Amino acid sequence: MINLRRGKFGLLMVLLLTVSLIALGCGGSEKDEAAENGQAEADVIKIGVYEPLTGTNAAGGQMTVEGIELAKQLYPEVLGKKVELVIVDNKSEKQEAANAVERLIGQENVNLIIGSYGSSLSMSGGPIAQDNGIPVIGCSPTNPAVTLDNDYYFRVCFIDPFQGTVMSNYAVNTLGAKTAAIIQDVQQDYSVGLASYFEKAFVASNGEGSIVEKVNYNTGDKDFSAQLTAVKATNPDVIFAPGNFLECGILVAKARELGITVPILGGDTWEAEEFLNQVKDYQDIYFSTHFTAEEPVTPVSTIFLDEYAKAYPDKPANAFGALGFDTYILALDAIERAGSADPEAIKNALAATEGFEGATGIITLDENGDATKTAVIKKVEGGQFVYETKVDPK
Amino acid sequence: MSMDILLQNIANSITLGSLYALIAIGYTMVYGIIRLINFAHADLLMVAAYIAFYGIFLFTLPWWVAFLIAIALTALLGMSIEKIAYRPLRSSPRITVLISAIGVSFLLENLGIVAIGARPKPFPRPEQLVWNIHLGNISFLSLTIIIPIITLVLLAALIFLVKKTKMGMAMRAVSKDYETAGLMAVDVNKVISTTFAVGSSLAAIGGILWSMQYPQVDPLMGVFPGLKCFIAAVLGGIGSVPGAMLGGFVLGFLEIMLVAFFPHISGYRDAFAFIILILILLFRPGGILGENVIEKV
Amino acid sequence: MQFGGLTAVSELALQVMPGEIIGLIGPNGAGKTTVFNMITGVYTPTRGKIYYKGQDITGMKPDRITSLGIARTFQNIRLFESMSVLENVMISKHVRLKACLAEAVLGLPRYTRSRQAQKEECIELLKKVELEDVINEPAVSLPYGKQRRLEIVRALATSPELLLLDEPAAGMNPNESIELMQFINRIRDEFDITVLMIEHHMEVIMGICERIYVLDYGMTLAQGNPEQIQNNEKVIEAYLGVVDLDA
Amino acid sequence: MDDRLKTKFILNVVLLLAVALLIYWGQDNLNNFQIRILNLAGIFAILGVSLNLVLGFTGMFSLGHAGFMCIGAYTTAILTMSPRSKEIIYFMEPINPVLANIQWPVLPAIILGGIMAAVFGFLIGFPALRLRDDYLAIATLGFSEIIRIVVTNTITITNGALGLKNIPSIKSLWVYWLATILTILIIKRILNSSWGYAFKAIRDNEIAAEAMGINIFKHKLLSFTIGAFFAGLAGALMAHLITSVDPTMFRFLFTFQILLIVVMGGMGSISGSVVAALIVTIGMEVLRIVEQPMNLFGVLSIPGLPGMRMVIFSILLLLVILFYRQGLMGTREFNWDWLINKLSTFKLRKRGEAA
Repeated sequence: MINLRRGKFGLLMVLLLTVSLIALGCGGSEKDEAAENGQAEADVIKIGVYEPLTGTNAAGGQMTVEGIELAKQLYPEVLGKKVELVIVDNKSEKQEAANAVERLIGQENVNLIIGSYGSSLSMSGGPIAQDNGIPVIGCSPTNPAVTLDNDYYFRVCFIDPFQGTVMSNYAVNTLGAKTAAIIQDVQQDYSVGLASYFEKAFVASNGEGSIVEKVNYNTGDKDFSAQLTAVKATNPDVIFAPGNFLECGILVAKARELGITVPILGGDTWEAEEFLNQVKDYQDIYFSTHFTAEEPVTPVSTIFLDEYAKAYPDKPANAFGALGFDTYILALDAIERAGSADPEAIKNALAATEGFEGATGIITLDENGDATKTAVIKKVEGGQFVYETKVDPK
Repeated sequence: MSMDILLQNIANSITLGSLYALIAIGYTMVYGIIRLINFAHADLLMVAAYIAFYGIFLFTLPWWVAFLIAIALTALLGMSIEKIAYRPLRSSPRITVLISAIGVSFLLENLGIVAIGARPKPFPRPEQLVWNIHLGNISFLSLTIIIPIITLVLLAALIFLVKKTKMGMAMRAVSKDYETAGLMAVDVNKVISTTFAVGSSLAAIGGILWSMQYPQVDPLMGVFPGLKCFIAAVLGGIGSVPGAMLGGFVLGFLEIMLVAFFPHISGYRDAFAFIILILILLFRPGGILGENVIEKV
Repeated sequence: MQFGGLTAVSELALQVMPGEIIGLIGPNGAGKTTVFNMITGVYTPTRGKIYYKGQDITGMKPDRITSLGIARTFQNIRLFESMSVLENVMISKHVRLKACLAEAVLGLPRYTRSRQAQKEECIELLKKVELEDVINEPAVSLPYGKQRRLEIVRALATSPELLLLDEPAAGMNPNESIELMQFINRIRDEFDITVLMIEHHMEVIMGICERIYVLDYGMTLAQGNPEQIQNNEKVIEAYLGVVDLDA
Repeated sequence: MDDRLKTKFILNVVLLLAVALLIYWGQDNLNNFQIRILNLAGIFAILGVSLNLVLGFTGMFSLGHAGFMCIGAYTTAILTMSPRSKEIIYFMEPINPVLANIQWPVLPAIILGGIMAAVFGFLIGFPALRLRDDYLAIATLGFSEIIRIVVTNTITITNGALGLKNIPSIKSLWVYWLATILTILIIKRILNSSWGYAFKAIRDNEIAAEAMGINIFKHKLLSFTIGAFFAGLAGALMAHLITSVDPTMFRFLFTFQILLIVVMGGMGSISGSVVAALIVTIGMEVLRIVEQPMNLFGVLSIPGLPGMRMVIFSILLLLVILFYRQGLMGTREFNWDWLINKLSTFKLRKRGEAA
């Protein structure tokens, strides 16, 4: 009697398994049909996008995707073929990011991949693309390790060392800082990376002991009063606090509430509406970014700005949207230069990119596949992001 | 450490501690009555904050109306959660109910992401409630004074409710042994519902105050405050309302002072909170104010 | 023994001789089960000592006390619900297994042999108590009386010298009670053990116990053989009257 | 009886052969994506089965699996990365010189990953297992977070938040599924041994188990340590599947996903956990459809809803726990008795007809 029930459950189990296996295979069989239907295949060039649309990095991923989709609307074709975007969510999780890239390659047969916000997510997708010989262009992963040792990974943004150094030079040369304090998010590679290069450059300029305090917090923290009080006690000339806009918005506002009036510096993630909302009543807040709406660096910047204003009338244009936009048009440019949708040819074309005009500036890819380009420094003033200055790569 | 800095840190501790205390009280009430770590409690903070946020921005309600609606709706949600997800499991093993609570929490967070998106939103600070105060070199928000006052008033009200009213007596009866209480003509379901309503309202008030202090709302905003406040509740003695209050203040104070005195290990702050939890569980599972109970064979 | 401010058992000098069957009686809440829990190490007495064969066992862990030769049953039956009758009994043999986990996983002969021997021992034991026909049934599917008996067998499987029975006849009708009495007598002789039992059914207690202790409010009210107890005025006053009403 | 045992043995061998054939077929005929998903499913099966040993069979509510995975993953990553990679990756603070030049083969590194996790499981279990139920849950969750925070902060060993990459990649279905099958077999053997029954006795009734002479603490610690070992093993395999690790992978929310698998499959059923692992992992990919923009009949278009998959899974978890508490399999296991019984009644009937 019991055995019979066991059997039923076994049966149910096998049934469920079969259904899910068939479902998994489904994508494959569709693809086979597409392959048989050769003409349909040839008419389309597929570009895969893997970005975090949920989870901790969702905001950055969503901004990036907005930019990519905008560019796609504007330039829907290349080499006389239609471009098809396949956007998959990587949930801000590494194993999901790896699955996503494998899916894009194995299941969707994309020719090229764009992504991802969050360096660690890019790092788990990278090796898969490399093994399959599919090129990837990153929009905003700034960790140097993303492209290291990977010929197939490129990016349109600058990297942490550059950004950290730029902010240190700005603090020393323009703001005249002699001492600095660092507040970093120990859980974000981005934050510790920038902090580390800032520290190196700052110590090189002002000598040992010029970093008067270095305190840590964790992603998701909301209370920074203790850290800021510790920093306040050391009375630095500037504070460098690279980190996610989520935490930093609250952190910077809290610093001002605590009566800390010295300039506070950060990195490119600060360029987000959410950050501005928190700090719009304050000033002397500076950060490096990829892009400015006020000083269009190239004609493409103007195009991007106009189109963005049309598509999202109630939102100011942001750097991540611009980077997404650039990634897409660079991809199309490379395909055109390659003259084919063959991944290997696209990769070679990408590696040879020089002086490409994007919305965020003139992009040249170096031997690692990293962009050397101008950084922009912005500040918060009168409740807005205001262009401050440009810094050229050296 | 100079006097100013020390005083500043004390002000910081009071702010953080009173928020922890407020949320911990809700945890402790629910735990006291049905012995359940209500994981969803943390997400009720988030729900309340969002309701208040939309009330003000979408429906342009006056802030106090929006807050009251948020508290009422959150209380309703808390009661419904109990009815749907916990009541049917009342006679099941505790593990089962706990998993159900985790499921509810999971669902609320993910629903939040789908329905309102993962991007954080700025929470409004009514000018009548929030302004800067500078005393010499010490600065803090008016909330640093307002939150502890609200916490104390609510604590007094709760103690009155538990000790002096009929409902409070029923609550105490149910928390001791709900089967027997049921035999004594106590309407157990009503008592538990009421407890959830009260606990959830506290979560809502906590969520709104939390969002004013750290003016940003996102679907996962409840997770960490939730864990910390649970630790606070255990620290004070779970099931004990004054204990939760005490635990909240102690935890807030310890956290702030850890960073203040040892800024270089500030990255270990969350680990520190968990270490406190584990030490308490091992050496004084009843918490500071709780009793240590022997299991009946 | 104190719980918070409550004193459950305060004065008790209980002595058990090898081979005896001893009854422990008293009204509800008199602290009888607490006595058992203290002997078997579930609770540590706040004051006082427990000696077993001259050894101080106060405060030892229950599993250690079991290994010294004291086994027990429970007032509310505590069988392992997910297991069959045989598996329930075999749990008691687990500690005597002469092999380690790695040997079990690899299926080495020392383990399989030792386990097989234990299995046969347990089957033998179950045969002796006439439970062999339900050996593979889920333990919880047995009728109440058999569950009680199974609990006793499970305790016997730990090879005890002293067996503590907590209300073995609870919920039984007179016929079953008589059967149980014979059963207890039989296992005492067959396994050469000492029995200490808590019981409310007076006919059981008076029928088989050689000596009886009466406990009230945590104190020894009286002790002696069944006859002495039946004629003890204090006991009649405090206790037996109540039982009459019950019966 | 003996006949039946023999039949069962043969059937088991046949099943294993069939699985081997399936793997062999899959390795050649599935695309990389499908293989990756199946490999991930294998890892989740190990996680599910090992959590089930602790939760479903020993009755300890542990939420520390993510922490043990973290230890396993980092152990194998640090041991197998090439010295050159390490030099490049540890660019913020150089790696501890003791570790800089180590490069182990993959297999012993993975096993050591499991052993390290087991050692930590043992050390954590020592204090934590004095607690039970929800207190144990919250304490193990705490320990798992502490592990993650320590890993984040010990930069010269783990490279902190930057994580590690260029971990040797393993792609073969064989490796992951061999590990999965071995795990299942070992845990099944444990559960069918005297120790397994002791674990179940503790789950069923701790006080009675203790009264039968079982040392509760020792056995709980044993079960917990074994669970930690396999969690570490799964973490190590995961590191080689993804080829990069960082501390944010191992947040406690990850443990909830494993919990979902155990509950869905049935607390107390190994086969249930395996099937649930397959269903959840594969379902996670299949359900991507619900997050893509949809076009219904060319008229109604629904924008993509990122996060919908997780909503579906949380609802599933709630439905199972509320209405179908035993999960897919309850405490039952897939077994041959049913099949053999069916076959023998069939045979009998035939014989009857013939006569």
